[in-house]
Amino acid sequence: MRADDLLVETIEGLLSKEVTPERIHAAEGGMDASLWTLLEDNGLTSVGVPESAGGMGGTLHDLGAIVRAAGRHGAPVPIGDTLVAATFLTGAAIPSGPLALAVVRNDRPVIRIPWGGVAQHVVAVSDDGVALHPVGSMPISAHGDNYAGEPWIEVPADALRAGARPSNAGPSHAQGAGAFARAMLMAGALERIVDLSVQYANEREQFGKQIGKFQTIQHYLAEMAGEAAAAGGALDTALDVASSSADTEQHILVIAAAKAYAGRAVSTVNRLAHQIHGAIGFTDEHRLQYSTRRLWAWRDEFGSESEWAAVLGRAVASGGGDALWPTLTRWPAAVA
Amino acid sequence: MRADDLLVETIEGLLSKEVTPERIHAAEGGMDASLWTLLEDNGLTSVGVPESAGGMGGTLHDLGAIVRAAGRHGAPVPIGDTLVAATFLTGAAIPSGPLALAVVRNDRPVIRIPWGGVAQHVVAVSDDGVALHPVGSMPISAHGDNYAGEPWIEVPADALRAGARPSNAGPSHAQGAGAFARAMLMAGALERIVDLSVQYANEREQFGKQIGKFQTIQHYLAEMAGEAAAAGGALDTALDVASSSADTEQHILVIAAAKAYAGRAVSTVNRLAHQIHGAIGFTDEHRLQYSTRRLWAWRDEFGSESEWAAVLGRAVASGGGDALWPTLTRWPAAVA
Amino acid sequence: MARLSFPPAALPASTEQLRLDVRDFLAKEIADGAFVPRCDTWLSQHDPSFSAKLGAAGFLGLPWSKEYGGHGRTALDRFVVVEELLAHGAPIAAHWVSDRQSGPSILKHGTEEAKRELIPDMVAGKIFFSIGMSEPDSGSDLASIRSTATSTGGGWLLNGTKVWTSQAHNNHFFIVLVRTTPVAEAGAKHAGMSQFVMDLRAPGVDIRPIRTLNGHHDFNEVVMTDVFVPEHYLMGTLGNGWAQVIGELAFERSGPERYLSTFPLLAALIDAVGPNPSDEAAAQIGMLVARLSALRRLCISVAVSLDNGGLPVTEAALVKDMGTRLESEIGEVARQLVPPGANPAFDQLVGDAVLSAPGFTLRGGTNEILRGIVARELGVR
Amino acid sequence: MARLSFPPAALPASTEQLRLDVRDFLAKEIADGAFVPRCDTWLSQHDPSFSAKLGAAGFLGLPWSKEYGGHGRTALDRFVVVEELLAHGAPIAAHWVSDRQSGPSILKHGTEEAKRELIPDMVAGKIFFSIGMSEPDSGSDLASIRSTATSTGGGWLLNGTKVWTSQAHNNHFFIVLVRTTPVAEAGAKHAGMSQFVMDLRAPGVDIRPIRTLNGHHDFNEVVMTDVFVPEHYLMGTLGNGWAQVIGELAFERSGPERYLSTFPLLAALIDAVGPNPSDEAAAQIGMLVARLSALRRLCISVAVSLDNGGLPVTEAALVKDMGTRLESEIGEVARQLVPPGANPAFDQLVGDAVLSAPGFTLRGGTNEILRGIVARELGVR
Repeated sequence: MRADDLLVETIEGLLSKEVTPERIHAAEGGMDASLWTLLEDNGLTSVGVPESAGGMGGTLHDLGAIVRAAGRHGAPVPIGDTLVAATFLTGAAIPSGPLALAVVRNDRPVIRIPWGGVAQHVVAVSDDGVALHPVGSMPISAHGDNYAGEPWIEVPADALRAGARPSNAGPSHAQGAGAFARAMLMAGALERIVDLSVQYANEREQFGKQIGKFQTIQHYLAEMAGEAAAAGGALDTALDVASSSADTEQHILVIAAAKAYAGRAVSTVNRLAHQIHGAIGFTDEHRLQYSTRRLWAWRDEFGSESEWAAVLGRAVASGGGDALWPTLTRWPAAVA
Repeated sequence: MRADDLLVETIEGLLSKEVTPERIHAAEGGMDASLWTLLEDNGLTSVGVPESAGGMGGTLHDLGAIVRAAGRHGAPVPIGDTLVAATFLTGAAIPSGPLALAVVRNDRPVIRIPWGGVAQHVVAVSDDGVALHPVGSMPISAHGDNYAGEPWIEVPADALRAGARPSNAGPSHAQGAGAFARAMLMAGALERIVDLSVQYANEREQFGKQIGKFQTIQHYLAEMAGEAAAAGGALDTALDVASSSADTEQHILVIAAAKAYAGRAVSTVNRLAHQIHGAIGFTDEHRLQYSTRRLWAWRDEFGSESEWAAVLGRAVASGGGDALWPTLTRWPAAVA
Repeated sequence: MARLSFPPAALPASTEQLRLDVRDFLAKEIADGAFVPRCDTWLSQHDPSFSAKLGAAGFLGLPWSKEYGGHGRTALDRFVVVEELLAHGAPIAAHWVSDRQSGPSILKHGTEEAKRELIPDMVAGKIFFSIGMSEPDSGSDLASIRSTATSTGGGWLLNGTKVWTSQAHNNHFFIVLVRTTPVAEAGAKHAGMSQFVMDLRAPGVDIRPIRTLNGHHDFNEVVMTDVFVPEHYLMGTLGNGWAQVIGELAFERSGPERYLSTFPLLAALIDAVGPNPSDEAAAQIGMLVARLSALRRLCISVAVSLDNGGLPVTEAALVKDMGTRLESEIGEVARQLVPPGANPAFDQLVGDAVLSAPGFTLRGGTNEILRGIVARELGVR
Repeated sequence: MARLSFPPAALPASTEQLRLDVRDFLAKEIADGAFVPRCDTWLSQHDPSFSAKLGAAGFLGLPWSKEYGGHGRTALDRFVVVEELLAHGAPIAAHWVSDRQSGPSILKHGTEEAKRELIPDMVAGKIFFSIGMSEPDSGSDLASIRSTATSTGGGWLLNGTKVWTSQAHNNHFFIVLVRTTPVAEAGAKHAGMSQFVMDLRAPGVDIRPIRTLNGHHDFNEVVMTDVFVPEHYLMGTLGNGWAQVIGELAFERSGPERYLSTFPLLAALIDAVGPNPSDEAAAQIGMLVARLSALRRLCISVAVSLDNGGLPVTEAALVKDMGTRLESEIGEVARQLVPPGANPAFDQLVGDAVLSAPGFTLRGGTNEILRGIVARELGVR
């Protein structure tokens, strides 16, 4: 399965034009409101929400393509979180404006909400169900930015639980949805970093030749391309399984694999990209760091690669060795 | 502190002459008896044993230098195990011939004894104390070779415990002593592999030039040299601390660090050495594999790198973060 | 910007039943004690009777034309069968080369006579092939081969030495790449080479073992001294051997054998750590599974692309580089999570993986060569 | 065969009391709230008052001659002090360059007048230096610099641009490498360069921030436009600048700041995982400790060798390559063993480590350059 080609063209064209380094820089600590409005006007902030609920319709693959593109360009808007948060508002009207997703874990008195600093509403998923809160009504106990300047807030868990409507979805589902959005964003950003690094390797000269002529740089690029491709593949598998498999227990496992792989890829790709770019890539004026900082931030949000790998590892351990291969061969699902 | 220069010259000269690939090959599944006799005749099989007990005397650094040289050359004799096993026979006469060391753990009914297949006696260390058994008197339940063709035996734990003389030393000390011997052997073998790889990189041509001219090969060699040097440094620290510090609890920690580092180094050094050597290094006729197979075997014996790293990690965890630096700065001991 | 292309792809639903059939077949074979799962079986576990059973069950020569005795199914059907065989650690070295590349080569380039003679018994799992490519000192520089074929009455006389021919001592034929025009005359290093089918039992063939550090005799040196090869064993066009060989590389490099060689160890590791691993042990296992799944995805994408007539040489190189490293690392993780000495069967699998690992990242193009291919495709040079 | 040499070496017993003195001093400062331990403090934590306290306590300029106000102790005494400062995450960026290399350079190459003027206040922790080496586009190719000094009445006029001068906006001077003879005249790329002490507050100096992705303003671009430098600020021999600079590299590359930049995070990690980690978590921490200990050993060996008059350039390069990778990996292990959000102080240290890590393996010679140096010494070229 794949996303709608026209949709992909639309989002790519729009972000290529709008998301300049200057605008990313200006949005740090907040978001790019005019970009958000443009996306909203184009209906891109409600893809995946059924038309019957006031959304644009579209498949999970469409949603994935939009968020991946946002990650590729470093779009400084909470498009990923908004789209996955909306999926928890079944049967309720979806408010306009950016949404943030709160995973109301039972073991934390205070919950950190990525993008909460600019969202209009928070979709809070707890064991009590799903609650929709205007951010303005929330008691905010702390706020700050992640490594990429995306503003989070912290809110007491009790306030987030209040007013929940019973739901089949619990915090682990919200953690999975947030991780899914991050895996989409990360797949895009990883691709971008490979492109930037190839370009730089062809432009930059040292010791009288392009650095791309050094074998070590070539091997770094190959390794980066491999990690980016594999992270993309893991994401594609998650999209396929989550949209086609009736076995919902598999959904969390393929998301786990996608987020774990993306996180793993960050270690290699960011490290080698900065090594290739040298000092210039370490400055805050270079394009590279808008992507690498996002990846460092995103790999921690909604569960690190080790946390998600452990989810996957515990599941396969409890199934036993003989069950691993049949599990793997169920993803990606065989399709006609 | 360092080993006696004359001793180092002696062992190096002797092993350089004797330990040919042909003799290593011929000894697989057993040992090189004439090499053993030569070492014994030169008094090298009882270095570290006090002259009062019929040994050659000498320091722990002397012992370390002999075993490291044995590792460097891949000497197919149980010199390392013999020398460290003898240290458990305090007050008893040390029998002639090779010794093997049995770590009689309480959680295993049967104990695997490295080099047991050619040793004359087994020094068995259990919670009951230290027992010295002629191998011929042992009920052998299984036997085989490690990856390097060094023959082990398995003996029921009860038979090994029998006849033990009470001792301050227990199985954890024996595990440490065996690991120490392995760390010495491994430091030597790692150095040898770096040398072999540099030599090969200068000799072998591909695509019309020496492969040592490829940047990737150069970087591999640098990485290998670093790992070998660090493993050697970790061993030197263990030798210093174990011979000078009155705080015996530190002994096991520096041995842990040395064995853990050596094991870690094997992964990198063996992998890159074989990658440099290509297909020829994978054949059983090439010198390289006498060293790499030994390292694969030794890193598992008397505790893998993860087991020893965990020993060290648990110790520093129980001490707390503030205690780490004072601990580290006690090794290597400051000396005049 | 050039970018590698791994279009979303999935195996067709029509492969599902076949997969279950193979799985049932293997479950019965394991239950009957026909084999114990091992690592790296496609190179090392040579069992003609098992291959014949697979042939009889219809699992060999799947995509080959029915005209010559094949099953007329697809390359993706074969992909599924191979995945199952590898994942279960079945002994498949006997028919491996025959089924993967020799059969397709003969069907593509062979003479009608050769097809009729050889293909039916290859489908039956009764005739086995090796590869005659590498030569002493050729290393990664395959174009530097020196073996020759010279025309003679009704055929060719072959001379020279091939190395690293796996299972030549157990197999019947190999397809050999030789010079048919000297470099000086051919004008270019890659010109003037041709491929032939050669009978490994023919007079003038001397097969000498190359033993490897894992204690195996999998490989051989094959010395050819005036070996007669009949005319109808010429493959394809005279002088076009290099192009024919290169065209096969994507097939050779992209298969599931490039990441599944140590799968049986991973399955055993899961049982060895038990159902309640620590978070950190679970994370290590989970990450191996995530990597395996991701690479499998890429590998399927390459297979589908090949099946659609694409030639994803670079993508295949990338999957092979990453997959073979994963195969090695499974051994490293396993031996650290489960110390040796407690379970001989597990230790055997670890030993397989550790001692065979150097081969994983050398055979079929070293990983350094592969990364160079990927980098060039990315647009640096 | 050339082999790297790390002779067994230990710090002299005479350093022991000094170590304890520094440790006591730091414990009191931490207890007084003078600083909170951070990562990478030698680059980023600029605190003139703390440096002055260290000066007053006698911990700066330790090996420098008493004739100029130094303490007449040894380089190994300084080594011990620096280890303690780094391990405790103390704010030492102000005096860092001054104490590590500018003071020794001035004592070795500076004029008598410069020594009398500058050294006493450097020992007191009141005058701070930066480094004037890199230029735009020079990258790893340091010899390609283009800044110039031309002779004028009683001194020199400096023109050009230096980049990556850490803390130039906070410090008083830098030692700058410039061309005093054009390449064409000098005859060789490395000839015709000279070193000067330059006042960063002199007319014609324009200091512009270079902000880095970790949000810091540690670095600057220093634009020199006809900056007058008095004759007595010439360092060493005119035209000998390159040799002087290269001679310092072993000192610059071998210090404990090449593996201790993230030590405070490792200590915090141990507390964060608590006294009873899982076997696998303990193994990860234990391996970091084993690596740290091994590298410290090698680093001490280099320091002792330097102190004995050796010039272990290659060994220093190797330690820096390995040490800076360890610094980065401490951050990676820490963030995976302890997920963020539970402990802001810990998260701060992780953030320090993760976002500063790219600099670790670039500054002072990239790790790729260092590995090339090591390989050449091993005998391949």
